[in-house]
Amino acid sequence: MTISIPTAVLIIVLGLVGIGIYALLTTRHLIKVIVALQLLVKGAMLALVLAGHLTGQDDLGQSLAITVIIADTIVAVIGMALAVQVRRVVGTLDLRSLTSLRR
Amino acid sequence: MAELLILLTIGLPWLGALFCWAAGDRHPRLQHGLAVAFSLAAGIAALLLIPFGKDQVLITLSVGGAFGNFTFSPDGLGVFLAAVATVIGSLAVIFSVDYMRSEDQLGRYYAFVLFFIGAMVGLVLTTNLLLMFAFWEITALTSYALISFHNDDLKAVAGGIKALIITQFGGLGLLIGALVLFANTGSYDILTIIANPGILPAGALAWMAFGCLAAGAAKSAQFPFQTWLPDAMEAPTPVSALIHAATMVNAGVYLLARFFPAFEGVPGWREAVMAVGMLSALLAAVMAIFATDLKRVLAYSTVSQLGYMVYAVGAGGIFAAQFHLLSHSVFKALLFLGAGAVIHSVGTRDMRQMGGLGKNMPFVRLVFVIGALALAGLPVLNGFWSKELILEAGLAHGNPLWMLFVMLVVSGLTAFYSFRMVWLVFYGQPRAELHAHDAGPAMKVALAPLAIGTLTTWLLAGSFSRLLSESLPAHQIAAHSTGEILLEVLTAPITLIALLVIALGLVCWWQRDRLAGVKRALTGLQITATNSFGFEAVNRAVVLGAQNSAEKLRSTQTGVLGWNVAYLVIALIGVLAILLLGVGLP
Amino acid sequence: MVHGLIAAVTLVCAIQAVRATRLLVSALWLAGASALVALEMYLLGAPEIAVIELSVGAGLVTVLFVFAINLTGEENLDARRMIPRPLAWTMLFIAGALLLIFILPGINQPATGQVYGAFREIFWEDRQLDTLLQIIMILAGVLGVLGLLSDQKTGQIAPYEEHGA
Amino acid sequence: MTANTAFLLAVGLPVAASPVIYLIGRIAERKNPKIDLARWLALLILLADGYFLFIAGSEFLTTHHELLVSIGAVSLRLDGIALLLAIAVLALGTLVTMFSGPAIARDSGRETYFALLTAMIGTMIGLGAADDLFNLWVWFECMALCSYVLVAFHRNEAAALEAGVKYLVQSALGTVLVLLAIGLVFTNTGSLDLDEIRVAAQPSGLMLAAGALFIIGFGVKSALVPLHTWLPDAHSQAPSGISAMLSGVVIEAGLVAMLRALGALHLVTVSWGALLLGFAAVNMLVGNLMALRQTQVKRLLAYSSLSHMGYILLGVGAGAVIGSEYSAAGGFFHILTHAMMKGLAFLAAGALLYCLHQANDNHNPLVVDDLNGASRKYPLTAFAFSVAVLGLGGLPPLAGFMSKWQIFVGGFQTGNAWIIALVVFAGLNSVLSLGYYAPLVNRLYRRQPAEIVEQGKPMPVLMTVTMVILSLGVVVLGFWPSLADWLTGPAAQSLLMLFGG
Repeated sequence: MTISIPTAVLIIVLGLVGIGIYALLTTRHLIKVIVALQLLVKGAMLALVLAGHLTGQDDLGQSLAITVIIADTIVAVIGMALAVQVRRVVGTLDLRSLTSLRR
Repeated sequence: MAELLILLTIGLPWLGALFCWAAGDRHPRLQHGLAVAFSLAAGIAALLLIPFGKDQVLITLSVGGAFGNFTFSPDGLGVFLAAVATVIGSLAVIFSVDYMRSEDQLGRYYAFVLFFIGAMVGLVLTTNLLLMFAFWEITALTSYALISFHNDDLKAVAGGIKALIITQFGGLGLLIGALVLFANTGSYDILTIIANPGILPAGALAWMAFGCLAAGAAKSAQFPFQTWLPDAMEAPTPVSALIHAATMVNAGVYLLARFFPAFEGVPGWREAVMAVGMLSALLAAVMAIFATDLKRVLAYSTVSQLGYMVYAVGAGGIFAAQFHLLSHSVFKALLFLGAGAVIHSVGTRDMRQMGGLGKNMPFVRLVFVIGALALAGLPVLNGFWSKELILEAGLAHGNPLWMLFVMLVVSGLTAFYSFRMVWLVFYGQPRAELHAHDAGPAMKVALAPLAIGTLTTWLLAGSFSRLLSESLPAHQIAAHSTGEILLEVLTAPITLIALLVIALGLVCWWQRDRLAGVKRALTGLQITATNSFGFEAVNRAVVLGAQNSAEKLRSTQTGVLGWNVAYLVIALIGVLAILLLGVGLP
Repeated sequence: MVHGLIAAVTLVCAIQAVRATRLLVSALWLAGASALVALEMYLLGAPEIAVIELSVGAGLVTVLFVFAINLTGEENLDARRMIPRPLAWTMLFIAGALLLIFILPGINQPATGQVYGAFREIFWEDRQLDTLLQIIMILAGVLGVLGLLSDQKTGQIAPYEEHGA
Repeated sequence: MTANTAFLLAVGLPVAASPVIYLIGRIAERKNPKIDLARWLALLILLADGYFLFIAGSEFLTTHHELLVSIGAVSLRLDGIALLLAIAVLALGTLVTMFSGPAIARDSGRETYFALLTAMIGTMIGLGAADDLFNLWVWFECMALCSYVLVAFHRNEAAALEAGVKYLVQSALGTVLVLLAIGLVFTNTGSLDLDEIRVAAQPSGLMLAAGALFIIGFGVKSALVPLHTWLPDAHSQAPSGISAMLSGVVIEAGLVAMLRALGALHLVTVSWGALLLGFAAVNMLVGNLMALRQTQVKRLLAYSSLSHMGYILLGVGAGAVIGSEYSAAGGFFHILTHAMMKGLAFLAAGALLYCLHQANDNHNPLVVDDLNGASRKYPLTAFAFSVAVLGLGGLPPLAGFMSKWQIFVGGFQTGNAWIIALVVFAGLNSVLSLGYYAPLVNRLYRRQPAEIVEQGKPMPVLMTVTMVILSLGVVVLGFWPSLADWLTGPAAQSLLMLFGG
């Protein structure tokens, strides 16, 4: 059985997104949360490139993806800065201790 | 000229409200003065407006779009109620000069009282249903603010919220009515629908009719919404007199009377209105018999008397209802202000601690007795004439006679509790060490006109009927002279029956010691009545239910990031599932 | 076949990145996944973005992670999850299945759009607005880092002044 | 200056100016921290931006032609919705800038705050005007990035950091879903231009999935229940000016983005509006119940934003489903009035928070007990707060009454039984909401001030001025609701064009 190229890429996309959300659901470590976000965005980025490829507009897909890379790197940077500050102020990166805001 | 007077009657109190607020609480004398001046000026403007009472739109502000035209029209119903609101309003303000003398935050007090007066005038003069609803809500807001005026008192706060929520809940009926009207006709004009109810489809008209009934019942503290009024008695007494006896609570009756020509053809509507009025009159009268708090007795009696008016509207006696409204406004304001003088003097509202106060407060006793006799419906006071007219309206063709019978019984109960109240407060032996003093000068200035009014307003019957008859063509009110009306009342057999029942009520109070057996037999009724026939329990259950479900729901905000993300996934699943099931794959 | 293999390895990397107990290891697995995504992009005919992904996604971000982990330190958390694993799996499975039901029939019939020009033109001219807005993103990132991590402590807040307006 | 140039400047000026604000602010901070140059610079920029917007907007309103400016292949379009959002954002943004001066005067990093605030305002104006699906996402993401940093501005407080983390993660996840949806749309239509997509998007499973992803992705930002969980945290922990922005315009900007994306897919199914109506019902109820027993003031206001988003969705959704112009206009009117009322409520709460807590170097949240008797010391603030919450509760003669009314009228006019039932439900919710708004007012006017009120610091003048301006707006619109028609009417028409035309 051969897998068509779009199907294979689609598997990567959905796989990355699924794994990313799974990690968000279960992980307790803030840095791991940021890792999960990175996985998610890579999936989304690949989806855009795939879309460009399928519609014959590879270069448009690429230029969108660049913007996405920048955006998600910034998200990661801000996330890490938050994490570092959380470590300083709260003393731990355990998400279980970041549950003071409830009800 | 009339345009200017309309604007003045609404605008002067609102301007006064602004000034009183702006004057600042460091200048109480200035605030008293401003309030009295502006309310009196509004009262004069309203009285001057009466001769212009015609059925015609005088002011049109074209707002457009979803808001229609803001229109005002001084017809008989409107100018009469505007006059009641401003005149009794200014008397209540004058009374407040003494009553609120030592109080704090007068700016807030007077601002809301004046804001209320203006809104009440607007409510009765506008012919745009949106605007009517807006004024309706403003009166609810001011009523709420004044009930809770003593904000540090938890009971006052609770009473305010209760009144606000219940009247707003009923107010939804008026909202629905207004929206139905606009959705079907593209305008909020009240006069059109009254002149020609056929422009609405029958179903829509029924929604509007019963919506207005719900709104009117809530505003006038009628069954099944009556519970808020007794708790509203936490308000300063002049406010109780003005808002919760003489004016705002009449808005419900006004609404039903105003729309009567449009709704009378709706199947079941008139019967429902009569039933609401009858039940309110009966239940409240029974509660008044057992109540021990002076203001609560008056509150129950207000519910009961409003029940008479609502019943009269349902029975088709618009003139009788409005005439009783006039009488009731005057004598109930008198009773409340009299009670206010007593409470101000002795510092308690519990009648069980009073007794024998008449010796020290002869003036208050005199006016209070006049008011109580009018409430009981004894000739020749104003309450007698208007109540008899209502009973007579109940006889009209097609009205169920058993309801009339109940109303007759209620008039006996009314006599009973009126005498009980007067006796407990002013006569007999003092039951506690209370230092009573008679009313202050400003209080007397406010009480005297009301007492005179109670003795004389029935003389206005003829001109009142002419005013209504001329300006409300759709209501088909026949104009009669005062003499004709009085003669009609005096010669009607029902008057005699009613007087007999009232006398029976009196005798029962007189011979209460001999009726101890009956009283024992009625202990069960007493317990039920003091528990407000279970309505309070329903209220509490609703409040508790809302609070418990709120508390339960709050636990969904876990503060755990994982769950937050899980909700997002669940929402995605939900939306996809809805699309799959609802739309299907193309 | 190559694509299938890349897909498999990418997902393994991703899973490892999530499962790894040590953060550094996790970051490295992430870099691996990133590199493979870049490879896949290259194969899809997107060489420029592949390079950028390799340098930024696999390179820069990993460096940042290492920095951040150094600053915060490794922390051994017990294995308890935020929410139960079976529940997470069930939700993801349902969501994924639903999405696939919607997507699969259509994914293989793409539209063909108009091709406007070369990458350089598209990026620098057609989509210059997106490119310009990256400046704002970077500004937010820089200010975020500077703002969050500047050394000032709570005690150094300026004293209260009357009418601080 | 042509209208198109003015429009471009209106979009670009705040964005372009924000690095300058930061740099100059930074330098001024070193030289003389007393002047707080960044704030005044930001205010100047925003006022200038208002001038440009005025030129562009009046051109659009007089000619009834949408302004279209192309930059490369991407264009920006000034239609009714864009103008309404821009005016709401700019007006509230300017007032918040004024307010924030004293509110954060003692914190470090003021230049960061004002630079990012200006940038966020600019990106929201751009977001409203975006005419390209991907460009819409870029504006959206820029706005989000600015707001993450602003929410966590109090970086030494654990709660603020926690709120920032949650906001960032949930928002970023939403962003990813939007990107996936863009990928699907792009695959299916071969285009990113919203107008081309409108024509090309035909019913298919793929596009349904894309729409669902748009709803969830943008829905995180616009606080649809149950995607709202970040909102009470972020809105309560952010600096009060930012809370006002978030609640007053940012969640609405998320909604506008969602409407643009869904509007492009309007041929796919008519159900988008119906889904929004469903969320409207849930939002109203959940928001009110969550607020009912809340004791922290800012958190209470945050939950009430959920229910107000419900009213807005009711108007907008009915506009999208049935094409009811009154509904749509009501929805947009409520966006305006809610921006004013909720902005005012957050600013008033923030002013009290500042005077009672922060000025005394204490970082506790403002709880309802702190409001007791606040009118004694802060009469104007108490009055403004009362106006705001009573307006939110829908009491006349305040703006909230009229905007709700317009939504309700539109709903009834559709004649659709479901929508009418929803309007009645909304009315019930409005009554329920008084159960938590009214007690707040009561507390403010108690005679016996809470101890904390007696120790409160005086209210800065600029704060009072902003609150007075907003209160006046709320009252005036309540008396004369058609004053906003020139703005809500075109916005409603634009919405109907999006979903029907």
